[in-house]
Amino acid sequence: MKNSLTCHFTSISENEGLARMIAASFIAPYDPTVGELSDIKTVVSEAVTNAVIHGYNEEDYHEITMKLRIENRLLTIEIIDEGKGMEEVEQAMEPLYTSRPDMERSGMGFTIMEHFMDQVEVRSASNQGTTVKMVKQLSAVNANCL
Amino acid sequence: MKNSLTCHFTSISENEGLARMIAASFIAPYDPTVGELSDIKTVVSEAVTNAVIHGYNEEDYHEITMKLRIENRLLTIEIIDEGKGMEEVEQAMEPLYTSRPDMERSGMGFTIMEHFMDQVEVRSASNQGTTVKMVKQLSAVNANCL
Amino acid sequence: MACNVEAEVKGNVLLLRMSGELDHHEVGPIRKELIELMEKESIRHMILNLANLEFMDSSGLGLILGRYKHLQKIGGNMVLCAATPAVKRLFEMSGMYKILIVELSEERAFSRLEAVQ
Amino acid sequence: MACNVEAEVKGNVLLLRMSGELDHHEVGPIRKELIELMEKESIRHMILNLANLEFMDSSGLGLILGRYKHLQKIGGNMVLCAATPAVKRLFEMSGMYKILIVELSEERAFSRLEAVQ
Ligand SMILES: Nc1ncnc2c1ncn2[C@@H]1O[C@H](COP(=O)(O)OP(=O)(O)O)[C@@H](O)[C@H]1O
Ligand SMILES: Nc1ncnc2c1ncn2[C@@H]1O[C@H](COP(=O)(O)OP(=O)(O)O)[C@@H](O)[C@H]1O
Repeated sequence: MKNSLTCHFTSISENEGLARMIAASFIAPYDPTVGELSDIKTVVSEAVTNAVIHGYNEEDYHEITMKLRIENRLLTIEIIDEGKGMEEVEQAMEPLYTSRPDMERSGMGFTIMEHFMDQVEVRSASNQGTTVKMVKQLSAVNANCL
Repeated sequence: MKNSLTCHFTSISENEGLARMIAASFIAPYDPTVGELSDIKTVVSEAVTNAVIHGYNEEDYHEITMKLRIENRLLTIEIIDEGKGMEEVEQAMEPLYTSRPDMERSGMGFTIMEHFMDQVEVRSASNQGTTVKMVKQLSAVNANCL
Repeated sequence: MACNVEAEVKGNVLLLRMSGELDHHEVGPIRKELIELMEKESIRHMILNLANLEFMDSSGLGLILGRYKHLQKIGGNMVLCAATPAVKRLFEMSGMYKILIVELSEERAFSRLEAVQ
Repeated sequence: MACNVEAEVKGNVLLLRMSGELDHHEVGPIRKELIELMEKESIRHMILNLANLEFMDSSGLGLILGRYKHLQKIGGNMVLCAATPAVKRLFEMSGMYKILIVELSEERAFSRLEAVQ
């Protein structure tokens, strides 16, 4: 079974939890492990939070897009904003780097995404928005044939 | 607080449950009653199932769109398919009418939507797809100020 | 969430305990198994315990109505012995609540069927 | 899901029991209340019981790291006394697990703080 879901939602912080729930519901039929479910919720939360805080400077009512795709238990997640983007993606992805220490950001968002997913790809440019694409192969299950 | 969410997903029957979960998660922050939550899940299930069965003849991998909007606790749900549509919307909405008695359909889908929602509007034409728009005012809560 | 069906055959009576969510996606395979089982076991009556059914929509109604019509044709009965308020409301809306026999427990449902036989 | 914080003040020690989901949306108001409470009660040490925290991401880490840095500046300590494996993993990944004091129960956390004072 393959499936895909694309969501567009407003950039309010309430939707960080909504995006987590949607991603969790999307993979639920594939019988993920508790750890996989928790990893997916965490990385979605990180990327959507970044869109809200960094992409859109916590301004409400911009649009965030989440694309979910699964085929042969290979899960692809894209979180897309059309916000202010980044000039130095490599620097941004370093552990503990944050441009907002004033907000007590931990600078661990990208590090967590890279730890929890098999692959993380960031496309971004100043004022061109940001796309974070993440891929993870869910572990095999024998109980069913999804 | 107002919010909006638009989802596009494939027309597989697995997504009937996914659409219900998404709608439930979308309204959860507004502290709906148990009855309201159950009503919303039911009408989403009815309309998405109709898109899968009637709109797309149970063919996989067409696209269904669900739009959710809430403002001042007024919830608007639109379920949209680009499938085969209906010629006689009025007849289709009659209790117990079904074009698929061979599938043991109960013909109660639209009746349930009209019972559970304040307003149901169907736009459809042969081979032009179908849009079901439903509106419901959620009951007031005093506990918070969403 | 999937729908779970527990089936128990006692003579020509089939007791079904359903839990989880009964929608169009679930109805397909359940219908097929039910029809097979009812034929194989020469079922004439059915008792539905829907106490743990968390969700049902009109696709579930269709499944139950379909079995009801079959039982009626062969002179059997259907007894509903437990349902949540939401599920009960759907039965009422469709007019089925009036035509089903309703009992408060599985035991009473069995006795009722013995009485009407 | 919201995040629930239960705060208990014992002398200059603040015990926090967090449950639910701690994300960026929840962190804002919690940070504000915490800073106020810690100032008002002249808090020097903190005990975190995260046994019932079902979800946390790096925004939660930031909140805790922020309080940790404050306590360190005034010569206080932070003790973590319970966390789910997922939450523990985030602490480890950020290097915080090594710098926090870790104890198995609230009681032991309190005794430990008495010992280090
Ligand atoms: N969607 C985005 N738009 C613009 N900048 C971003 C975005 N996501 C991340 N960044 C930049 O990358 C930095 C590091 O991100 P991250 O590792 O998640 O840490 P944190 O969110 O704690 O700052 C951010 O501080 C920000 O400068
Ligand atoms: N999305 C749709 N596309 C095409 N036809 C539809 C759609 N939704 C409903 N219909 C038509 O309306 C009829 C009544 O729908 P409904 O009341 O939900 O009952 P049921 O699904 O049990 O047939 C259907 O049998 C079908 O002919």
